[in-house]
Amino acid sequence: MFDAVIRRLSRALARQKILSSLKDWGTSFSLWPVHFTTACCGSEFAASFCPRYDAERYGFLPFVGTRQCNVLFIEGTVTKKMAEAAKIVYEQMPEPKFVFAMGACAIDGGIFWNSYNIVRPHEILPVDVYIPGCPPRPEAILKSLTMEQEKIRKKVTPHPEN
Amino acid sequence: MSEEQTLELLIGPQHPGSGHMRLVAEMDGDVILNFEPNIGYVHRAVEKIAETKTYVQIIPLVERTSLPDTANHNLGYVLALERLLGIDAPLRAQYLRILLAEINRIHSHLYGMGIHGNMIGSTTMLMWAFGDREPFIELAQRLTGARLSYSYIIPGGVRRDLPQDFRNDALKALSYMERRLKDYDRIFVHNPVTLARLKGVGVINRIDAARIGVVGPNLRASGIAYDVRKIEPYCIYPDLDFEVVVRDEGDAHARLLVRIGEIEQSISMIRQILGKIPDGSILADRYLDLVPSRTRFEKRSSVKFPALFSGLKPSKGEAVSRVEASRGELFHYLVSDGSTHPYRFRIVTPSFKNLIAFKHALLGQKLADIPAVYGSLDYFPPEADR
Amino acid sequence: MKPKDRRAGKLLGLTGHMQAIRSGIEHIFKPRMTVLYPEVLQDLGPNYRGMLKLRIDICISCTLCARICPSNALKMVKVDVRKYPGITYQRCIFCGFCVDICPVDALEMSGSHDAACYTLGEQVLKPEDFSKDPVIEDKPRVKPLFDEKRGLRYESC
Amino acid sequence: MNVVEQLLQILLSPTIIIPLIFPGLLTTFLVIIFIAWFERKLTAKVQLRYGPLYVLKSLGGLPQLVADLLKFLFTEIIIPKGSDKKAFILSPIFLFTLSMLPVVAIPLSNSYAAFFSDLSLLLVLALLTITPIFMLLLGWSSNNKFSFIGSLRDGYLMMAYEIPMFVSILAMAVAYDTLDLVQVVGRQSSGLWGIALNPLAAITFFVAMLMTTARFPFDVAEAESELVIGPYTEYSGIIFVLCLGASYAKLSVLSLFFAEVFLGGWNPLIWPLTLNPILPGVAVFVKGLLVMGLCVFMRSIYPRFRIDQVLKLGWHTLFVLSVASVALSLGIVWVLGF
Repeated sequence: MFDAVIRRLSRALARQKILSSLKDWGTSFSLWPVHFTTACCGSEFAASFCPRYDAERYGFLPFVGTRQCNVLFIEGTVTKKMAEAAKIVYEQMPEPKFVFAMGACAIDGGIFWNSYNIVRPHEILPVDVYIPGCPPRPEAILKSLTMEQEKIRKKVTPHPEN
Repeated sequence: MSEEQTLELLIGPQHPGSGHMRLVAEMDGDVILNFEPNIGYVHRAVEKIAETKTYVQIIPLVERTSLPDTANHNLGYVLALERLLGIDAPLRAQYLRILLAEINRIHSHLYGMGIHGNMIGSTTMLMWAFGDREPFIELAQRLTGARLSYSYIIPGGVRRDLPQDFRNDALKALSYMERRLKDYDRIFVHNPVTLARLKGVGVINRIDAARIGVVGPNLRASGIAYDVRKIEPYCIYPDLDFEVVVRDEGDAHARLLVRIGEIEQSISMIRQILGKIPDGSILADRYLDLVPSRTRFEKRSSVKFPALFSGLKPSKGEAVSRVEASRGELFHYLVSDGSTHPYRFRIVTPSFKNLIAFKHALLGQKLADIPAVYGSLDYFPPEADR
Repeated sequence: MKPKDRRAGKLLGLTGHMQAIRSGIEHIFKPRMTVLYPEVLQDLGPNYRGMLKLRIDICISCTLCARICPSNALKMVKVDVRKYPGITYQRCIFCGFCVDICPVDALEMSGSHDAACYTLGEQVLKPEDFSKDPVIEDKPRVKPLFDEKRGLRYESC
Repeated sequence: MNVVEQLLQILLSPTIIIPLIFPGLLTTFLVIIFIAWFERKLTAKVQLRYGPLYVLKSLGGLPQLVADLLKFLFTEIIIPKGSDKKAFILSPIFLFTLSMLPVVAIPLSNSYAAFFSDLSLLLVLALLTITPIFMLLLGWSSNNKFSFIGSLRDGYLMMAYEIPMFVSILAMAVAYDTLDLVQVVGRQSSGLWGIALNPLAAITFFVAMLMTTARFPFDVAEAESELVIGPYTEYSGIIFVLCLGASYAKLSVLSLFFAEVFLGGWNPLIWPLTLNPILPGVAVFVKGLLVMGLCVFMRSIYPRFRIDQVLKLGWHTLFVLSVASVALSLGIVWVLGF
C-alpha cells in the first residue's frame, strides 16, 4: 500500500517538466563511460581524454565501476568472447544508460568484416550513436558526445530503428 | 593449499586495471599464489583473414593488430612481401620508412609510459605522456595523412614524400620531447612513491628472461642486449649510430627506464635521418614505370599505385622478416602459392612473447603489484591475440 | 612458495618529494595544450586522409578502387547504364588506397573526419550521394604549429 | 503572529542553524561540491588541460558537480542480489552522517558553536574514529570481492593513521595545556600558531589526515587500478554519492580542525571579523579551504602507495614523528613555562 503510493508519487514527480528537464540536463553533462576496452580503438579513446582534446570538458569522466557509469563505449571490434562480457557490463549499468559504437569494426566489422570471431554490436546492444572511422579521430568522439547530449536534452526518440 | 584459504580474483575484462583481457589471480591474503592471464578477448583472426585478402589489402590489416605501433608492423609485413616479390625500395624510401618507424616508437613508448603511470595511480603521467604523444602523432599525420593507421609503407617504397617544413617541425618536436623527459623525471620517474612502487617489483632476472623468451625493452631491462636493429639490421639501421639501452635490474622500474632511454635513442636517430636523407625516388622503378606518366609522383607529393597492386602475384615460395617493433621482436612469415592471396600468413607478435612474463614476474608479489607489473610490461592485448 | 625479497625503497626521499611538488606547481602556470574542438576546427593539412568524395563526371568505372578496398567498403553500384563506386562508412577504414590507385583521380580525400550519426542507414552512400561534398561545418579554423616550448600550439587561420 | 515569531526564533537559534546551515549540512554540502570541482580543475590544470568546462562556460564549469549529483539522483539504485540489504543501504547513510557530525563540535568563534565542551579536541577525533566501522560494513554487505578487500584495506589503514593522529594532537594538547578548541584558538592569538609552535605535529597530522580521507598517495582502499573503487564498487545512484561525499566531508571537517589547531583558527581577530560572531567562522573556512586545496593537489603529484608501504610509513615514520612531536611539546612547555 505504502510502496504503491510512493511509487505513484515518484512517477508523478518525475513526469513534471522541471524535474525531467533537470534530469536531462544533469545526465547530458555527466556521461561517464565505463572502463571497458573491447579492442584497439581504445588507444584513440584514451587520446580523446588527453590534454589535446580533453573530453572532460563535457563532464565526460572515464570512471571505473559499472555501477556508477552510464555510458558503454564499444571501442572497436567485439569478438564473440568479448560480446558476452559486453552484455554483462551493459546489464550491470544502472538506467538511464547509453551505448556508443566507435569505429568501423563496431558498426559493421570494418576490415574484419569476414572474420569468424566478431559480433556486430548493434545486434546485441541498443546503440545510440555510431562513429565511423578506423580509428575515428578524437574529434569524432567529441562530436558524438555533443550529439548524444543534444539527443538526451531534446528527447529525440532513442532508437528509431527498433 | 585448500580452497577456503585462497581467494580467486577475476580482474577484467571490465576493470580499470585489466585492459582487454581477464587476469585470474589466486590470492593468499595479499600475496599472489597463482596468476593466469586469460587472453583471446581480442582474437580477430588476422592471420586467417589475411588468406582471403590480396597482398596489398593485408597492409591495413596487419596494422590493426597493434594500433599504437602501426609503422613497425607495416614495415615488417612489407619487408617479408618484398623478399617474396624480389624487389628493393629506393634509399630515400628506406630512410622515410625508418623515420616513421622511429617516430612511431617514440609515441608508442609514451603510450606505454602513460598507461604505466595510470596503473599505479599517477594520472598526471598518463595525461602528460598522452599529451606529448600528440606532436609526434601530428608529425606522422603530416607525413602519412592519418593519426595512427598509417598504411604508409607499400611494396617497393612509401606512399608519400616528406612534406615541406617537415624537417623544422620534427626538430622542434624532438627538442620539446627532450625537455619534457626532464619533467617526467621529476614528477614520475624519480618520484619517491614511484620508486617505492616499482623498485624490486616484478623482477625477471637475466637467465629467466632468456629462458622464457621475453623480447623487446622487457628483455633489455633484464640485462640482455638483444635488439634486431643491431643483430640483423634491416633498411638503413646499419648507417645509423645508436646504442642498445640495457639495464641489469630486471624490475618494473628498469623497464620504465629502458623505454625512456629508447625514446632518447630514437630522438637522436631521427636527427641523423633528417640530416642525411638522400634525394631520389620513393617508389621502386619497376612499379613507377607502370603508373601513367601524368600521375607520377614527381608532379605531386604522393605516389600513385600501379593498377597491378590490386592483384599482386608473387612467385611461389616463402619469406620471413624480423623487425624490432616498439614492444619487441616482430616476426612475419608469408607463404605464397603464386596466386593473388597468400597461402599462409603468420605473425609472431612481441606482446604474445611477453605474455608469459606476467605469470613469471607476478608470482609471490602483492595484489597491488599486478597493475604495476602489467603497466611495466607494456602489453597490448590486440597485438597478442591478433 | 616464498614471496620474493624486496626493498620498499626510501620513503623519505625529501628531495624527490620537493622536486615532484615543485614540478606540479610549475605546471599550474603553464599554458594548456587543449584545442577547443567544437568551437574551432583543426586544420588537418593538405593530404589528410579524411572522408571521401567521388567526382562522378571523370570516373571511368574501372573498378580498381573496389578491387583494392581492404574492407569491401567500396562497391560498384549501377547508375543508369554504368557502374560507379558507392561507399559505406560502416566499413571504410580510411586507408586511402582507393584514392591512390584511381588512374584518373576521380576520388579525393577531404580534410573532414569528424563524423558521427544516430542511425546505420546514414552511412551508406550511393554514387549520387558519394559525389556530394562531405559536410564540413563552418567554424573558425586553427592550424597546429610546432613549438619547442609547448609542443603544439594553435594559430587561427 | 506570535507563533510565527516563535517559530522563527527557534529556526534561527544557533542549535538549528549550526547543524543545518553554517557550518553544518548546507555549508558542508557547498564546500564538498566546490572542493570536488576544484580538485578536478586543479588536476586538469597541472595536466595542461581544461577539466569540466562546457556545463557553464562562463564560470569554468563550476556547476559540473551539480550535474553529476543530479544524474546520480535520477539513476537507478541497484541493490545486488547477494547483498545484505539493510546494511547495504544504511551504512553509507551512517558513514556520511558520522563523517559530518564532528562539525558540530568545532567552534567557529568564541561564542558560536553548537555546543561548547571542555573536550572538543578529543570529541572531533573520537567521532571520526567510528567511520571505519561503517566502511567495513559497507564492504562486507556488498558481497563483492573487491569491496571486501577495499574495506579490509581501509581497516588496516586505520591502524596506520589513528595512533599518529591522536598522538600528534596529544602533543598539541600538551603544548596548549587544554582540550577545548576555543581555548586552543585563544592560545594562538599571540600570533604563534600551532604550525610554528610544533611543526612536527603539524606534518604528522597532515599526513595522517591524507590517509584518513583517502587522498593520494594513500588512497589504497579505493585503488582503482586493482580494486575498481574499493568498498563502493557495488554502489550506484544517490547512495554512491553519499559514499563518495563521506570522504570529502571527512576532509572538510579535518581541514577545519587543522585550521583551528595549527593555523590559528579565527586569528588574527581583526576589524571586520569582530562585527558578528559568525564572521570569524568565515576566516576558519577560508583557512580550511586552503588546507583542502593542498590535500587535493596531492592527486596531481603522486602515484599511490601499496598497502604494506602505507602501514610501514604509519608505524615506522609517522608514529616516531608523532612521539617526537610530544617530546618537542614537552620541551616547549618546559622552556617557555606555559
